[in-house]
Amino acid sequence: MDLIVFLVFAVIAVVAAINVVVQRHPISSAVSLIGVMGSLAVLYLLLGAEFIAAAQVIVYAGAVMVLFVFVIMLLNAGTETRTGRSFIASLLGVPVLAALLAMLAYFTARIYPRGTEVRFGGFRGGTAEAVGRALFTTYLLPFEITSILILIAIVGAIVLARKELE
Amino acid sequence: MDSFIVISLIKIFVVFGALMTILAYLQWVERKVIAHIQVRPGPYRVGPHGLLQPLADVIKLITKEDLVPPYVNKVLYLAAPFLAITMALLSISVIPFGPAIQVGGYQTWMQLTDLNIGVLFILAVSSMGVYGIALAGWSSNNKYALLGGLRSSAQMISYELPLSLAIAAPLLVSNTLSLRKLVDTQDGWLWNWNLFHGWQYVSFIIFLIAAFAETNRVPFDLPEAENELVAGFHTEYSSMKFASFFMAEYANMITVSCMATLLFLGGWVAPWPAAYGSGYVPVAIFAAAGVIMLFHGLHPARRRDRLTFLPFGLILLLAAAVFLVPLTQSALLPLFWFCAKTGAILFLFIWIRGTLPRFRYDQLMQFAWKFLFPVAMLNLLVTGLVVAVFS
Amino acid sequence: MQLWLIPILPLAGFLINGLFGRRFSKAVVNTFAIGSVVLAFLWVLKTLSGLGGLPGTYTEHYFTWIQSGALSIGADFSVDRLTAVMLLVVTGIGSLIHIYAIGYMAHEGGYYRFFAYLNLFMFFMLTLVLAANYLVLFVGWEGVGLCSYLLIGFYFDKKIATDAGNKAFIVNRIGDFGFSLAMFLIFRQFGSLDFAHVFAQAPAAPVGLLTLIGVLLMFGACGKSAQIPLYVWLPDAMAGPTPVSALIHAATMVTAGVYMTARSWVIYTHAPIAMDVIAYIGIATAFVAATIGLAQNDIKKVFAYSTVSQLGYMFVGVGCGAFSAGIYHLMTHAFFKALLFLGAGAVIHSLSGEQDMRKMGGLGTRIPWTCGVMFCASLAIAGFPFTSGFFSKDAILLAADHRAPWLYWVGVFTAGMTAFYVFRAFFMTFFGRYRGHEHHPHESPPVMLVPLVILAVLSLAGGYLFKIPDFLHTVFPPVEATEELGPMAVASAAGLLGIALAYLMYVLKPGIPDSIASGAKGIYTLIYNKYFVDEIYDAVVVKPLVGGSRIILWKGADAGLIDGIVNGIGARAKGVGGVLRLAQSGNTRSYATWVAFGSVLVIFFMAVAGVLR
Amino acid sequence: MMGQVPLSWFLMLSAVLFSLGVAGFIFRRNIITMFMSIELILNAVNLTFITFAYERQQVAGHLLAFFVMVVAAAEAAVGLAIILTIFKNRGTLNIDELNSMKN
Repeated sequence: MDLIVFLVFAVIAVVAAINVVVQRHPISSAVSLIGVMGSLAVLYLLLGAEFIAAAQVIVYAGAVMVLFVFVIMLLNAGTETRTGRSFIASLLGVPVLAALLAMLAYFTARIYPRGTEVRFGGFRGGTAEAVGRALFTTYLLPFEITSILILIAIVGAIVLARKELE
Repeated sequence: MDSFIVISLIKIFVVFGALMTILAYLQWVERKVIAHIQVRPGPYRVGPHGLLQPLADVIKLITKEDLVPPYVNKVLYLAAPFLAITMALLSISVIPFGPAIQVGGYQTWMQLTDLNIGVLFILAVSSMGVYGIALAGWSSNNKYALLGGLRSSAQMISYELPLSLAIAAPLLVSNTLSLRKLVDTQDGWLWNWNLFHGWQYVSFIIFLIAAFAETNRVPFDLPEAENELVAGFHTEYSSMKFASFFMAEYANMITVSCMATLLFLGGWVAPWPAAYGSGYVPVAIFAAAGVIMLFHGLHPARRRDRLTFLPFGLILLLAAAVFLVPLTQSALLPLFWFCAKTGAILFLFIWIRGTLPRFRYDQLMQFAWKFLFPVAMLNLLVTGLVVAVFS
Repeated sequence: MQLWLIPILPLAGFLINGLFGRRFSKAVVNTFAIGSVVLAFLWVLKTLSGLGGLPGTYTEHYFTWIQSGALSIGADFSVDRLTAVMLLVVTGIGSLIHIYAIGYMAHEGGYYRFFAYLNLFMFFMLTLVLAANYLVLFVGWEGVGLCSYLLIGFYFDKKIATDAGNKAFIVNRIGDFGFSLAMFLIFRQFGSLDFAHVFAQAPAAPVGLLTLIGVLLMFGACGKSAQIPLYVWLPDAMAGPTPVSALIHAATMVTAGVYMTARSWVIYTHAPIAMDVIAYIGIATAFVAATIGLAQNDIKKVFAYSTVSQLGYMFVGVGCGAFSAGIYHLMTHAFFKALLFLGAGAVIHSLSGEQDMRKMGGLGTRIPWTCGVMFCASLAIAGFPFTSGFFSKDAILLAADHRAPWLYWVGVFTAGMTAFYVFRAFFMTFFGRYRGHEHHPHESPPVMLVPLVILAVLSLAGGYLFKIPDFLHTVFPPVEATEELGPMAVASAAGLLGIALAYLMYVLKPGIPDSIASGAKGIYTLIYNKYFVDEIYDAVVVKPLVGGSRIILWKGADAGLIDGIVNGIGARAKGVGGVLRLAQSGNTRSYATWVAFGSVLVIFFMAVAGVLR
Repeated sequence: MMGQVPLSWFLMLSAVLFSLGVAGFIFRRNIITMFMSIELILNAVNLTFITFAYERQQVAGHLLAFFVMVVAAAEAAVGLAIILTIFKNRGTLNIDELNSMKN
């Protein structure tokens, strides 16, 4: 059961992610990315991270990606044009990527042999209560600092995007 | 394990069927109520008092030509209504309608599934609902649709904040994210409801206002402002795809009404304990309604209504009798109270649609960001403080 | 006891006047400037009375200022009897001069600036005096140097004033160089700069090193206290306002060298050669300056050379082991020299800025109060019996006699010359016929006269009232010299002789000086031109230095070497940059590719290094 | 039924998503798409955090993922504002044409 869930959503995630990269139109990419995020949320649930799964959907899919879609619509961004300016990217891109993926896969497989297995309900520490408790005790300082970060981001975004007053 | 799946499947079918019927008839109710507010009869031709009107509408929509305009982004154009209705229906799945019941030896909850984070789930799903509208507006390749879609998504994002904050306040009072436990904490008397017990009047009002905006209802139905945007994001949609958006809107209405009931009005809990006779309220109501029906049906001046009023009077009397049967009481009483409360809020939705004019767009945004959001924030702060001090 | 309050009060005055004084009225500036100094004086009195008899040293530690390896410098203040004397002199006379300056500076521009600088000077001077280690002392030392520079150049629109300021500053740097070297040696030898620590260990240190330290310290003191060979800045420093000359260049700052030498007495007593050097330099300075003073016509120049000469006396006292006598003379000199300068200032003030004595004369009847106080001061400096100068100068001469008779005789001769040139100035100013152009010489306002009168009383009776050698017996080793009537009488007689000679030459027979000047033309020209020391310095030191700098440092080192290196580096960087520029394509995707490539390399090397197991 | 999933599969999935994100960043020319690729990379990293949280049975990984989300949200707000400004000033979203740093 867990395996089926994993396989289904992992496949969805990978296919959607490939779609993000190969689609020529940004809005298709955005919709595919939402798909990736949604399937990742399900995988988070599988790993016992129910709060993070909800946050993933609310914050990422529900807020961040809406912003993306919004901007795409606002700018009426069309399909991208081919402008082969980067010699380096076309030359080194594919080998570097292949090497990166191969190395990541190789070391993952070597460091994490098939010993540990994930099953639904194997970790019950990811409830909203547990996360909230850790957030407001051990990690209070970083949490408060993020509020400052967000404040700065708000101010920055407003300053950047406002109409010129002059 | 197997029985769990079976029961779940049964529940899904029951809930889905009931929901579809309710959706259809909610529209009938709306037309009727608005008609009466405007002193006219409303649908009256199809069936007695227009009771078969929803069926006729459905048949019309299904049989209508499913037109896909040229120059649209096909994939997204087709996906958008599907996304909208899916997200709308998905949130129903975690809403509990009543307590645990015994069905032939199996105990089960009157709820499709219970999540520890039920409230968060609903928030998450409703935040995904934006895409249906935004993508519909964009993919239509029509400027009215695009503007409607943009307006709608901006409006939904804006009002999601006060909505979430208004939801958080009663959650603080009840100290849980599970919708079922939420109801349990409000058991007993009327004044145990979060609305009264936790002094959540401000939250309740904010929640209702934000809910109106979230569901794009009057007075916040800017995306569909006919005189500016034709029909907003679904200008280019017809047939079942149009019906999907329509159903999604009503499903969202039902969802937020259920949420209001669960969060503020005690869910399926009766206003006072059964020991003091709350169990006889539905009996009395149904019996009274039945008697009135029979009275009017037998009235010589209303011969046309004799065919419908007499049977319906009898059905209502029967319903009153069913509420007296102890076996069914345990299941039906909570359901009755839940539906009554939800229905009251749905009536409020319709009532306001028939009463209030539409906002201007800049007013709408200013109201959200400059008034509603700070008030909701302050309300949450005060609630948190009170809870922290008194617990 | 809150010692820190003593310097902080003038600092507060400085900050307030310096930052906001421009907008203040003169009354407000006065309130802060004089108020802070008078408060400091009162606080000194309260502190000293609170400390009782002060048998030992009272130290306050505020915070650790510098902590670096073995070096630990605390911001410490300490008070012993020596400090007490200095504190009273500095704040007391400082207060009087501040009050005097209200009247003197009333018509000058930059009023607030003047008082701000003066307060800043008080702050640094008190820091110098209160310091419990050499470095804090050095802070005060440099600080008073800075204030001296600022105040000498107070009339910054006059080139002569700014030049004099620069000269004072640069000459002092030479002395400070010696002081710094001395401090390095002290730290190297003793591992600390605290007075208590250093003096406790000094007796065990090698004599050669102590001598070196002593000579280097003395070199610093020579700069600050205007001794040969670094005395040249002090006469030029008279370009500053007269209260500055009185406060900084007569009463307090220039005595800092004497104070510092006396403070380091432990080092000197274990380095007899260094002490001899001090004594010889002191006597030479006293003599040379006195001879120059004989022929000066500028009233302030006369007193400037007199100051140099008297400082030489103090050095003689210190160099002869009579530290308390040196401090004694320091104090009495502060009284009468401040009075002389302030009186001269009053004269100059009454003549609207005239400083040339040849254009004065006959002022005794017109400004009788000024004349009276000047007479008191002149008597004191001439060592007239039972005035303050008599006691202190005799104490020094007795010590010198005990050390070496020739020192004593030169000292006596110098004392006679001192009496002569001071009374020469007195008679030229107040007697005879008025030779100036100012029609209405006017008496100074009371705000100037009151401090003068107080100082006059101190000049006459100060030596008797404050028996410094008795007071300081707990600080310094006892002086072996006993009070002998003979040498005392001789010294007094020399003074009286000088006075009489001056009376003869400048009152009774005014023709004599000119005939002497024409008779001994060579000598007269020599001393009139201050032995051509400035010219010699210019030829021997300044010109070669400037020339050498121009040729070697500027053309050779700067233009050739340094510019070459800098330009070379620039050219190399440009070359390297030209290669690296190829990587900076401005194309984000290329950058991203490089980053990915780099991370692949990182993973690869991590694997090679075995980090990934 | 073989119902359990090896932990490494999650990590493999993460690696694949990460590489796809990098690929998107390198090969796409639209700034918005590149930006979305960054989001994809962040998501891939978040998956590893959650996976490790499961392996260690500690909630710290979830918090890290949470902070990543917060940062991503802030980054999206500012980044998209920058993109808006770029578009306003330069009239293009093609990264290859935005090379005024060169020369």
